[in-house]
Amino acid sequence: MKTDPVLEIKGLSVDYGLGNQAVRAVRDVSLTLNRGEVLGLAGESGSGKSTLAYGLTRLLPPPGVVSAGKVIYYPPGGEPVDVLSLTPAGLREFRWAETSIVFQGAMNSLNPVYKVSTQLIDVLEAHQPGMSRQARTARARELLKMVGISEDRLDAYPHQLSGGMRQRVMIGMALALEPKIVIMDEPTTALDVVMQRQILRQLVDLRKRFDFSVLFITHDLSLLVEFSDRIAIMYGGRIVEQAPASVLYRDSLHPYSDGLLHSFPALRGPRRDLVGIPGSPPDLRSMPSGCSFHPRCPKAFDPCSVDVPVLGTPADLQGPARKVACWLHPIRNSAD
Amino acid sequence: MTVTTEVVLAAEGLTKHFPVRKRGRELLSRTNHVVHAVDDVDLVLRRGWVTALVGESGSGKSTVARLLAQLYPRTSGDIRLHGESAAVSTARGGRRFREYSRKVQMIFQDPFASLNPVHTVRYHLTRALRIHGRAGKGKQELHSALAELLGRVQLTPAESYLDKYPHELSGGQRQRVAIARALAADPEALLADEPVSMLDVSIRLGVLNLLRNLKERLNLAILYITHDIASARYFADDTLVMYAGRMVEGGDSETVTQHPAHPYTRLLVDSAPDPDRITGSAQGLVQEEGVGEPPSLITPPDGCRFHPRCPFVMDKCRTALPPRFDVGDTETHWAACWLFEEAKA
Amino acid sequence: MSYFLRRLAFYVFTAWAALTINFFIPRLIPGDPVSALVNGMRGQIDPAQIQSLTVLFGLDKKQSMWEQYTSYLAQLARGDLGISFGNFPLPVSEVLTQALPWTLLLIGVTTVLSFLLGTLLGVFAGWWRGSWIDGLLPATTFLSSIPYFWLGLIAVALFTGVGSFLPASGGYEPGLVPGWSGEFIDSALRHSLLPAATIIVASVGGWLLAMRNMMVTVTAEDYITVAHAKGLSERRVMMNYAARNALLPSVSGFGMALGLVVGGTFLVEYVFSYPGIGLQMLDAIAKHDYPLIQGIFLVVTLAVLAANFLADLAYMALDPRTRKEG
Amino acid sequence: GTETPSKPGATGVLNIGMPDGATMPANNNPFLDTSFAKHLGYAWLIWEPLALQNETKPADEPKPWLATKWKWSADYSSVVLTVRENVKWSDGSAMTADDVAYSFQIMKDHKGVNYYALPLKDVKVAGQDVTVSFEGSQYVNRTKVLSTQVINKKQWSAFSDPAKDVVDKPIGTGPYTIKSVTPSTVTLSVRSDYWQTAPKVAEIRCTTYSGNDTQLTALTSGATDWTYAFMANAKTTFVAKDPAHFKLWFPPALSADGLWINTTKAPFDNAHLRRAMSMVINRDDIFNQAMAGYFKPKVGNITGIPTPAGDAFLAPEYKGKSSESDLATAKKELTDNGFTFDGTTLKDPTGKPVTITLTDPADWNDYQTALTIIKENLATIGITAKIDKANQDAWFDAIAKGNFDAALHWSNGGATPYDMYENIMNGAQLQPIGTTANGNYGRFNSPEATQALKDYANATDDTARTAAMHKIQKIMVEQMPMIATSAGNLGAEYSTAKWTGWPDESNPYAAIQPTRWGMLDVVMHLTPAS
Amino acid sequence: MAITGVGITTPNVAPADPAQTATRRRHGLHRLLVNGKVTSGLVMLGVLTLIAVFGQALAPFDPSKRSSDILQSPSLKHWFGTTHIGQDIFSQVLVGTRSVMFVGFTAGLVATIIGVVIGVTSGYLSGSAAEGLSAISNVFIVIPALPLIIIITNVVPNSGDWTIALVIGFTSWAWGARLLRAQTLSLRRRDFVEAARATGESTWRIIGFEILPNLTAIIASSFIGTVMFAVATEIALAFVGISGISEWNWGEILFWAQGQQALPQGAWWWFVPVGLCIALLGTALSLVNFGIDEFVNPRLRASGQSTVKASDGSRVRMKVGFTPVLADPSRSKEIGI
Ligand SMILES: Nc1ncnc2c1ncn2[C@@H]1O[C@H](COP(=O)(O)OP(=O)(O)OP(=O)(O)O)[C@@H](O)[C@H]1O
Ligand SMILES: Nc1ncnc2c1ncn2[C@@H]1O[C@H](COP(=O)(O)OP(=O)(O)OP(=O)(O)O)[C@@H](O)[C@H]1O
Ligand SMILES: [Mg+2]
Ligand SMILES: [Mg+2]
Repeated sequence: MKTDPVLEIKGLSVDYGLGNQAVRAVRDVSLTLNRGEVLGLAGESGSGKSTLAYGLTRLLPPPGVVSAGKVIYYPPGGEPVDVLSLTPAGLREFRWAETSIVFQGAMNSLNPVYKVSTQLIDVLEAHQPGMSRQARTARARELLKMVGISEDRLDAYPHQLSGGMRQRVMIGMALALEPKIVIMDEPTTALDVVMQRQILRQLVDLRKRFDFSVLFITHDLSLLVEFSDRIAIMYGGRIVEQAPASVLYRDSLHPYSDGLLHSFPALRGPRRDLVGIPGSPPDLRSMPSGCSFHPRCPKAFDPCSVDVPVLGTPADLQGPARKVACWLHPIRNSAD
Repeated sequence: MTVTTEVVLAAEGLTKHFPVRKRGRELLSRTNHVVHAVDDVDLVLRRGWVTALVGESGSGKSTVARLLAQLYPRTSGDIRLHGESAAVSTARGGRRFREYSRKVQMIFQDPFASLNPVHTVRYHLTRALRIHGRAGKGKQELHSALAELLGRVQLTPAESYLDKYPHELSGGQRQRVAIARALAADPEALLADEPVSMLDVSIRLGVLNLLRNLKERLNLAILYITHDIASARYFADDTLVMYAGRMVEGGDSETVTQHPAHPYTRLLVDSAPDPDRITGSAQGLVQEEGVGEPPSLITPPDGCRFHPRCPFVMDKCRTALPPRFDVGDTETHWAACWLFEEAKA
Repeated sequence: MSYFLRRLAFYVFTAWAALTINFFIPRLIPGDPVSALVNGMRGQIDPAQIQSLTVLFGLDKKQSMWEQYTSYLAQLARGDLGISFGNFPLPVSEVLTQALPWTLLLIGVTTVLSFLLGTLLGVFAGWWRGSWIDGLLPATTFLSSIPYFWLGLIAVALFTGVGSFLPASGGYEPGLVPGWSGEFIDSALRHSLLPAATIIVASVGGWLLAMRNMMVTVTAEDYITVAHAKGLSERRVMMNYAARNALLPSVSGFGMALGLVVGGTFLVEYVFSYPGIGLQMLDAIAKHDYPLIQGIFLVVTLAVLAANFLADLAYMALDPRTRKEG
Repeated sequence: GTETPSKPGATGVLNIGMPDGATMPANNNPFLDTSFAKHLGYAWLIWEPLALQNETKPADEPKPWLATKWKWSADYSSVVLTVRENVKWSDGSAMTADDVAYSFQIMKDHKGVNYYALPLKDVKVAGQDVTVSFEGSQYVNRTKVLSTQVINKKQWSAFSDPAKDVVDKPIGTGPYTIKSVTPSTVTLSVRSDYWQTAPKVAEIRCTTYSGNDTQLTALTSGATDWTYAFMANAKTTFVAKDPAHFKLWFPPALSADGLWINTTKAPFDNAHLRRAMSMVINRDDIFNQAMAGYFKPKVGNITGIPTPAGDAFLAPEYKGKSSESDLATAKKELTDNGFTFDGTTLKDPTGKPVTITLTDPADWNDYQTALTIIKENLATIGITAKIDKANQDAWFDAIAKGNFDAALHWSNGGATPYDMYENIMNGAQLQPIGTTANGNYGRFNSPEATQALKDYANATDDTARTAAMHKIQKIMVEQMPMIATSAGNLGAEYSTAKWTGWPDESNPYAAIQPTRWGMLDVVMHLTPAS
Repeated sequence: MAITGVGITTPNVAPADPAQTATRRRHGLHRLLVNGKVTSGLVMLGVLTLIAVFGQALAPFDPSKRSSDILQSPSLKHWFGTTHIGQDIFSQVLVGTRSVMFVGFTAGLVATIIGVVIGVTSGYLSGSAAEGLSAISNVFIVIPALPLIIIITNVVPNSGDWTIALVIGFTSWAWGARLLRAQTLSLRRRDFVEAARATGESTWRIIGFEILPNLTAIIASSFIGTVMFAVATEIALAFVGISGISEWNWGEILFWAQGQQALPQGAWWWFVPVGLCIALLGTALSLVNFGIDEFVNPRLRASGQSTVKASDGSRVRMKVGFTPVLADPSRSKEIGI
């Protein structure tokens, strides 16, 4: 499935701290986001999902630094842009207009002292200075309606909205400039399932209308399986597996993905055995040698503790767009 | 299926209204606004039995737990411990409250907030043991009591955890310390408020397993509050469903989750993510039922509180509050919905 | 009881309690106004005068403390503050009317200025943490540790003297008639420069520090990162997002500071002999001028309460979250 | 606006300054010490006294002013005043004997304005003569009576309470009227219809300065021509700035500051100890270091009477006799009278070491400096002194109640040394420890002294009076109830840059202090510097 | 109902290395000490404390002793010059340190204790007792403190350092109490407090052991704030000449300097050293305060290096919103898309 990439991450590494205090939270990650798809990013808590998302948009607060890699954005019909080498001014222009991001804690993403409308209009003012006042207000109204919030909440302050509404305001805001990429970091963790479903449904609708790509981050695998086109699994700062959602769910290759899939109880169907993953997540400061999952891996064998497996399409498999980093599935020599 | 085990804790007509402050314009008006957080809730916890409580966010689940732990004064209703009214006059301190707290312990929803950041695990557990007179005499006995406690929640060896501060523990470990603290009182009933909500799947599994073991070994009565209906199915004997401060459905877990009766429960079960549904391209998300916002708890809808969102709404629903009706498929399954008026008859 | 009624009750209670304390404390000082006056003159006044002064001040009528207290409250209720002993026979209210504008203008304005300046610098220091402006911190800390009066004295010594543009003391050129004449205003302004500079230099550091720390804290909030993600201009993020939120805690501090204008900086007035309330107060204390002490305390108390109230209002206006809570 | 004061004489303005506080409420009431008029002294330029006493020469006869002559009865219990004719009030009307009588009557009727608490009995008018009678002899109060300022009966009788009126439009007989008033300055202009030759100063500006520092600045910058203020190191900070013009003159008055000793406390009830203490106290150091070398003149005479003001009253045997003595004499006085030395420690006759606490308010730094000096002086005769920096009110209370060992304190003053001595040793003022006393704080109990004082006040002839005065001095010298160190002063700092004709040592025609009545005479003498 | 169908394997949590935690904790304390600001603050305080204790012994002269060196500027013999009666100002400063430090710290302690008791109690308890306590602290805030102190020191005869310290302490606790009350109000609803209650802790234990430790930073900074206030107040009192506090303290020196018109006379040495000493003490205290803040509040912790070498070779400051991209050889090689 040779597709049309909109964002290409190549060998991205992100550190917290500098020099010998540095903790590498994202290691040499390469990932491609295609036009119009929902790419799910799952993994254990602390595996570096948020770090990756903030790192590629350069929004990581100190002491985070991007230590290696490239992030290339392909505007429709335009020249590719290296996001990591943009000047602050260029970055400001790029942000939100091309890539918007919905943060993990949407509860705290809104400025508590300004009305929702002000914050929506803010974006328009910054990026479309030519727009008239009325047009901006009209657009803000439209955005709220789009995410299913009645127009009369335009003048509400964030604290007057429920968590779900705030989350939706953020989604609406993310779409204000009709960007090509929307990054969503656990946008629904704090919500109950009904609300979660409502929001996702709206997102799906909107994606159809505006044709943007979504990088969707969560640790809730069942949600991802249901909702996304492709899923990437992260462990210890690396992508360990990448596959279309249904394929991954039915037939995961990496033992870690497998463990994840056998850890959640299913609501429907027959009761399954829940196996879980023994052991605890690795310490970023002293990563195990070789494959960082090997101390917990039930299938670990000799090479695992020695060499780091590279992410690639396994030789023993013909499935399209499947990649895994595991010595159980050595990769084809000419990947992609 | 017959329920024979002894009732440890029972709540009757439990009600909690939180006062809200008036806004500027309403200053002169007489009406006093309250949040109807919990209204007229009946509930029993049995020995060696797990009762799950599910419901949407803000429906009053935690409030029920705190009421049962007597951390909040009740607006009305009664709490019975072994059949005796156990209401303490104030929610603050006192000998009777302490006696009660020995028998009924609570695990708080947020493991990050419920441990004091300035104290070590040892302090938290030692205090819990001391208060309930289980610390034994001398250092040696105390230490073995601590080790035993940590062993129960599988934090071994005890030495490597005792002197840690909460921030040095992972979420799952904290959750287990909180559970250990609750167990230090050797309670008869345990109120576990979303003990796994913040954990990712693999850690979540460990905690649930622990609680199940405890229930079996110690014959605890457990109230398990959760958003995750699937885990209720796997873990609880009974499941109760709350909506906007009221109980709307109850029964054994398998039945409630597989054959939900109340329209809200159906919505809940349908909304739960399900990888076995058609995967990819988000097809399953496109459904139309149950839209709308949760109701305001300050001015809750008349009649059935779910009626504004209910796809099966009838005129009656708008005016009359539905009582519990037996659904009829299993003995214990009931729903507070006019749809089952017939079934009862 | 509604929030506003409770607030009101609080203000009334506080005012009453403070006034009562203000009534009793000065009367506990040993000695009396007459001997204080005679004593203060150290032989320059004829001792035979004690009798005439005692009669004059009405101190020959022996009243119990309680009687004095009730008549004081009754007087207050009529809006009468009594007659000042030290400025006999002027009513206290007149002394206050003369002194108050100076204090309000000089110290009020400089307090506001130093708040604004310190806060603005704090915004920059917090925003560009670690930059040169952040490096000012030790210097401002040093300056704010120096007592006002010391700074004032040094300033007088360094910058004033025969022929200097800056006068050493007073509120205006002696001999000028206070009014709206250009000459008077010019003179008043010139006289206020040095004390104003002293107050600002000594107090700007506190505001700077408070604001900087709040900025640093707020900068770590999610909504700031979101604001950056939105591609807003730096100025807008700094001012409208970070500073606007970081300002909130300073507002109540500012309210208190405004209220403490009189109590806190009277030493500046002392050093510069600035004809304000603070100077009057020192004088009144020395002269056992109870009515004036009480009058000044009344003003201070009301000022603090009013400032508090304003800060409450400002806080409500600035922070929409409090509006719900009331 | 203000004229540049650096043009001497050009405008005919005399600037009087006083370091009395930054502003002052407009108040011209001459009876109130709180008033502008009293603080700045211009009350004397508006309301003139009956006669002008030269306070630097208290023994001289006063100069007739609004009274052309006066006659005391033999027992000094009444006086007949002859009122000057042709004196006009500033409103144009003529001053009458009625006005003079009313000036006394008002004191009788209103205790609050009876400044000196004169025991008035009766006031009568007969033509140009006014007879005022008193309870008892007023010999010692002659000057007080004659310094009574004459007020306008018409104006004052209209006031409901003369003590509480600010007299915003004063009517007086004096050479000046008020031109303008601001919170810190009062400007006076000379009258054209003054009853005698009008002074040469066309305008007088009286300004209050916030404190000594600012007064000093005003003085050295020329903004002030005349003031009365304490300046540390006045020689360098003031005089040296323009030695040709900047002058100061601080003649003594008849009152003494000194170390008051509680004579009830052993061993200080022993006169020899007190005398010995007096012998070692270095009054020059006190004058030079504590009094900045000028402010309060040294009292060198053993009687405690300041000289030269009191020269006329000194007993012949004490003329020129210095208080200080050599150490050996002091020690001898002690060892001759039962005291012993244990090394450097002085022990009283009972064998206890002599220690003393010297108390004065903490913020009076001239006294505190003096105490430091005294402390060291006393150490030379083996007395351990401790300085207690008291709170002013507490101190005042302790002094009045006798709860102190020793303290620097002033004495009363007057036209004769009587006021001073009466204050120090009058048995009539004697109060037990713990009871407030209005004088004799040292509780000096000497019936002999009490009698002598009484004799002096009530004597009807000069011989008896002189005898009593000498006797008092003898008691003072032998018993030393209080150790005088400095004199009260009547001085001023002034500049001759614009005005000349000031009194000084060579021509002491009046006390120079701008707040005393003598200032009226000084203003009359001033002429522009050429 | 059976649960047996669900086979759950308990994750086997690897125990963390206890030695490692210990180092981390030591590291925390260490960080407090290596923090440059704190160290310099503590060193300055240490020196002042030593002077306070040994000043009397160190002083080259008796501070009250007159000499013939009248009003001399600083010299080798008199480091800070002399007064109008030849007293050695350096000795006065040394000897005067004790009173200043004593009053400052005693008053700070008193005010902090009262503030903590009243603030925390009124914050934690509810009902009329708490309302009453908070009303009292509000009244104390409204009353003008410094004038009140002036008046009270007037009332108390023979006020020594103790009296001054107590009076300052008793009149200046209200700010701290108010701060603590606000913080306690937010703490008392925290889950860990509720949890302690649910465990069955008694009220006083909750206040003392659950809430108080969480207020350490505020208590510390309010303590330091009060110390500074007390020092300033004592000096101001002495300066205005309100009360004879002790034989010598810094304010006393300034009082004499002012009374003798030192500055008009050009005797700057009489004023300047003391002013610098006060500023030094204040600076030392606020440096320590800084440290406490940064120690307790991780967000204020300086993260070592604040600038990095960016990919384009320039040095950029680390700040929110613009994550720096490190100069990375592998990256620069590939640059150019
Ligand atoms: N400021 C920091 N300094 C050092 N390490 C950090 C810092 N912030 C995050 N980390 C570490 O980086 C790792 C990745 O964190 P990240 O927030 O990206 O995880 P995540 O996958 O988003 O987890 P979650 O699902 O809990 O959100 C974690 O192990 C975390 O401990
Ligand atoms: N102290 C309080 N004062 C006022 N209202 C409260 C208070 N505590 C809870 N509420 C309100 O009561 C309702 C029920 O809250 P509760 O915490 O019990 O919900 P919940 O079911 O536990 O929700 P969640 O799943 O999000 O934990 C909510 O609307 C909440 O806003
Ligand atoms: Mg994350
Ligand atoms: Mg809850």
